[in-house]
Amino acid sequence: MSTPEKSFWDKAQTLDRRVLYAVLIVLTATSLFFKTEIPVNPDDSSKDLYVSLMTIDPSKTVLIESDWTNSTRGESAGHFEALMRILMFRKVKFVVYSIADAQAPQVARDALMRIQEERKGQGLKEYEPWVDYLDIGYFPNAEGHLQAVGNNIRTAWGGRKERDDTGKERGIFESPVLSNVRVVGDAGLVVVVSASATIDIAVERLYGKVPLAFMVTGVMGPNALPYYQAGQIVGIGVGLKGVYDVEYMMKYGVNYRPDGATKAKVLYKEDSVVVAPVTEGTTMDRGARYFLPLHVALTLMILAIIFGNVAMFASRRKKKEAK
Amino acid sequence: MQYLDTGKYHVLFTLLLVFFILFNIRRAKGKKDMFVRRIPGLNAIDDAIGRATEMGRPVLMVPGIGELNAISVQALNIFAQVTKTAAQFGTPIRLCCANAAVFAVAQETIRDVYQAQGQIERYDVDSVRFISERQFAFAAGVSGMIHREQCAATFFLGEFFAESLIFAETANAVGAIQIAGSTQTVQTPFFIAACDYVLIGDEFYAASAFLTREPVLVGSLIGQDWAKFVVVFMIFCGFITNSMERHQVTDMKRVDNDATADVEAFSEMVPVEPWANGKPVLKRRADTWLFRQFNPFITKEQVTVDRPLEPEPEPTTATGGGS
Amino acid sequence: MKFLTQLAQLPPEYNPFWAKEPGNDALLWIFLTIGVGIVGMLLLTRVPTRARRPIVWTFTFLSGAFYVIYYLWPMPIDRDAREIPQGFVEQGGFFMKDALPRVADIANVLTFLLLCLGIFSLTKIHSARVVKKQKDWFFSVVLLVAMVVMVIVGYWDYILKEFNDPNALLTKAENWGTVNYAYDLLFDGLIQQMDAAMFSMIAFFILSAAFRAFRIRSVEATVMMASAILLMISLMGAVDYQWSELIKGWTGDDPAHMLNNLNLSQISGWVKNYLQIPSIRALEFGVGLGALAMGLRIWLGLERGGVSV
Amino acid sequence: MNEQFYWVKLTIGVIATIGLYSVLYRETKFYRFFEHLFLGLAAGFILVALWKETLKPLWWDKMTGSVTIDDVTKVSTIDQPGFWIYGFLLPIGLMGYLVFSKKHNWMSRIPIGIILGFWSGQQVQIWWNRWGAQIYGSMQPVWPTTTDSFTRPYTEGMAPADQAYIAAQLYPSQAISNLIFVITILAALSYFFFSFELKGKFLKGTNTLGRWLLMLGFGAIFGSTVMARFVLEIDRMSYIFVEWVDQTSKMFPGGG
Repeated sequence: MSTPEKSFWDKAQTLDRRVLYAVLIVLTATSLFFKTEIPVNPDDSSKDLYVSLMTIDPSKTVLIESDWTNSTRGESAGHFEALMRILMFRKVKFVVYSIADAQAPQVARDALMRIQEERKGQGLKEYEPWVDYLDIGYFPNAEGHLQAVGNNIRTAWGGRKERDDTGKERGIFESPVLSNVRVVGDAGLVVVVSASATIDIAVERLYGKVPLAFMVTGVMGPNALPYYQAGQIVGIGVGLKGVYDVEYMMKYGVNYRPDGATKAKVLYKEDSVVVAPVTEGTTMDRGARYFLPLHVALTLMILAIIFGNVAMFASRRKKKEAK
Repeated sequence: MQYLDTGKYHVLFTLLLVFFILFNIRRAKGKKDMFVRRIPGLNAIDDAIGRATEMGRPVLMVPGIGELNAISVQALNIFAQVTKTAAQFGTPIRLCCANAAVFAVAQETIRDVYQAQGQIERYDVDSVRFISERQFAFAAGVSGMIHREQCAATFFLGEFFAESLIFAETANAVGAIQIAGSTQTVQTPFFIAACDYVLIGDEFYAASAFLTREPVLVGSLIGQDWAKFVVVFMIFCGFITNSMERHQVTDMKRVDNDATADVEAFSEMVPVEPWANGKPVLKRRADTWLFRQFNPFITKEQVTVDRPLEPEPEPTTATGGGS
Repeated sequence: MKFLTQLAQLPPEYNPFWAKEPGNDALLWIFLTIGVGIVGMLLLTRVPTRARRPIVWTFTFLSGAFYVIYYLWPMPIDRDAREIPQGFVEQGGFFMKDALPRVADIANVLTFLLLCLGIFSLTKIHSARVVKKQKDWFFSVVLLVAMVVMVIVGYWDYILKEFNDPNALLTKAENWGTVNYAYDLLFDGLIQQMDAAMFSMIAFFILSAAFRAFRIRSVEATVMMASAILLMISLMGAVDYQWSELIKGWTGDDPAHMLNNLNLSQISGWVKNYLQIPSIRALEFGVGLGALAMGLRIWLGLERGGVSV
Repeated sequence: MNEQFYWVKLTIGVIATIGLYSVLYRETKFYRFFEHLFLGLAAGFILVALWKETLKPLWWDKMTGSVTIDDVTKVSTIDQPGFWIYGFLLPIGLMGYLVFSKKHNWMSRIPIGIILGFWSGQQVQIWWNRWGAQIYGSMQPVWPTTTDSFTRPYTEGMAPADQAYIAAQLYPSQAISNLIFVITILAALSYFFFSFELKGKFLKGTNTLGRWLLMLGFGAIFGSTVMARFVLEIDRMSYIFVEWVDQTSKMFPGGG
């Protein structure tokens, strides 16, 4: 079999995959350094999430179920950090617990420490353990545990002790964070930051007892959105788009017109609701940093497909001409 | 009661499907040369093994990363056929497992195949391997093996998740012929993009009937087709009756009450309020006859059962443990 | 009969037949059970060859029968733990409902008990390679050493956290000792990162697979490519935004205008709801039926060939 | 967590990531090292998790039960009684290990048969739960109940009674979409008939249409999965080029 000289298009058609890989690495890595603001229309579910976080009664405690680990850091860390920033801005007390994975508390703790340090650098007030928040760790047996929390949070969490601000160990319900929580419904909101099926358990066990909100990975989105559509959860952020949506609203608010502006950047389904932006600390961070690389990667993919097809047709035409 | 509380309909329907399958298995007994539609990927098995033999490279088989269930058993059934051909040609095989129970079954199956072919001296115990129970460690191990052994033909059949594309593209990179199929629908598009032949949906289950033409298997396949006919018929009739019924005027509507602390979920009929614009009230989805068949109407009386109570158990105290 | 009635009377937690007092009482019964089990195992080794198949099948059949009967048997609804069942049918229903979570444990525990089989095979293959100094034996050493180190550090860390730490102080990094750090390094620093690395490699493979496969060769390939590209474009927030601005220009920002249905998120949502869902659902019906048929064949012992039990 | 440790952990993670990524270029000894390290650590971890996360809570704790002893009164209360019957599982599980025995390997099929038996029985139990609602959901109405408007009107700002009226109607555009839904599911189902030959233009045409529609569905799945996968890759890049570089410059100020 004689192989005729390969034309440029022939070669392009069977481009070495490693070239594509190198281009992807270079483009995504460089675009990471440009934190750009890309205008978007936030999803309705993200808007509801943001509005409920920003309108929560600051005297009520928020329970955060942190069920993600480093393997889904790309999406979940962004969610968790945005959540921390909003709650700290609004001075809402919160409790962090995990039921999915024994590693989850440490991962959440690291993320919390990052935000604390960042706030310290910006000259903002840091959140104090025991007084402003509690980090009560991992509870095994997800299903049984949430059922227990739903039935009686005081017995379910009663055994846990933490150091108070003087360094003495005391039961967590003596802390100012939980002292006003007798039943789970006394909490203002339960936010589940999850990369796993614990969202199903949360709806099964806690729905109807306390308002629920989710922040989940893109993969879990299709599982979680039906709960939102059925009105079982107040809001939900899905995947990186969800992170970016929330960060975008943190910057521009919802239905919010700054002085002199005629139109709000983000419109809400109800005209009467006006939610101001987050005015202290960082607003656009991980979501904004990853959003441009994502666009770059998707564009690269679409261009690669187009390029492959053009090459295919061009080489076909060449062969026809040669005949 | 199960067949009272969720309707008799579904038990009857399931039993009908079971009957179809068993009846056809019985009917097929002793018959030969029954028709099974051509399944493209399976005709390629012999070519793939032939090519591996020519090149002197091994054939790789992976039964997915799922647990031991009918899916992995079915994958091993197909692999037994592949191994049969490979044993005749003396082509080396590799079978990588991600689950110890599957590994145990695979070990026996493959040994039996060599024994039945009278080629037991060609059987290498280490050709069936357990790699890792951890998804991505398994992916790393299998990709390494594909590269090192330059497998000429690969079979990925069974339950695959995110790792499907890692295997398929790696095998493509070393120029292997690939035959793949996953019962996880979400992974099928990745196999279609990267592999030469793909078994879509229940072509995977039909494969062993196609390969062996065993009456039991073909009979069961015919039974499955009957069941599919019933589903087609139901959907066909259903969309017609549903369309008609939505035009009927009604003055009562069905309300499904959720379960509360003291009562199970139950349904009731309540009068409907007329529309403000005076147009006739038509039946809604929940009022149609078919909806009622699929979501049985359970009255409050049906779910209220009174049974005598066992006396309160005395607080149990251990006698031995305390001292 | 009286005995059976009693067995069904109460959930196992309250039933003195199933539940024993923790401590010596329970341990005695456990040892007895294991002893009986081992004797049974020894007896099985004496079974004649032709009886083997029926024995294995009996186990399979009985396990499957539990779920099948559970499905067909009338089950109590709205039931309190202390309610007394009325009549045989209810007794059966109560009994099975109580037994379900226990039975569900059995398959799990058995699967995990078999796990060491895999590790055993892995160790065997790699130690043989080291002993025989086969090609790449050095890497087998790496594997074996990594495994042993992980087991030691893992159990040490577990013992420290489980038995020496009543106040759960070790859940916080500031209280850690060397072993806890080592465990964190191996698990969080290596295993988790390598998981993430392999997982993220899919992005590269998606790119190269799409480049190669999405060509306008046949109707099938074109259709697949078109819907994939449409979905990808709709995921790009920036494009979605620009497109909606364009539509706003046409409609004069009127939310009631029909052209609003041409928003990218609307179009991609429509494709998902009215084309993707039904086609995939049809496919899954078939898969479900295949699994049902296969399940029936295994349960009733109709499968032939190497794998059948 | 102290800074040095954090840096060491990051650095090791970065090297391991690069090690595994190197297979994208080609399979080298570098990759082989990390592959085997990964397999070894994973196997070790499974052995730890085997007891810690599965056998102990699922089997041992339930079998032996548990007692809490009050610190003050020294009275012990039974939290959970011991279910002795779980003891049988040990010998049955051990039979699986006879798979390597030449003489008694048949006994390894007993635990396997039990596992498969449970799975098979469940198939009968779950079929309807999984598919029943979906069968009903596919019976979409295709005859519009009103022709006031082609598409569903925009309802924001209307009186609730009018909104409810509009929500209860089936508009022509939805009816057409529903018809497409029904045609799609029927055509796709027709692709999966195996036991008879499709003859005639209509049946063959339906079959081909079914295959095209399936491909369309697959394309949509492909497209929507891409985002999550790319985010993972972007996060890895951020791990190496942002976090590790930041921490390194913190550890070695002035170094670069």
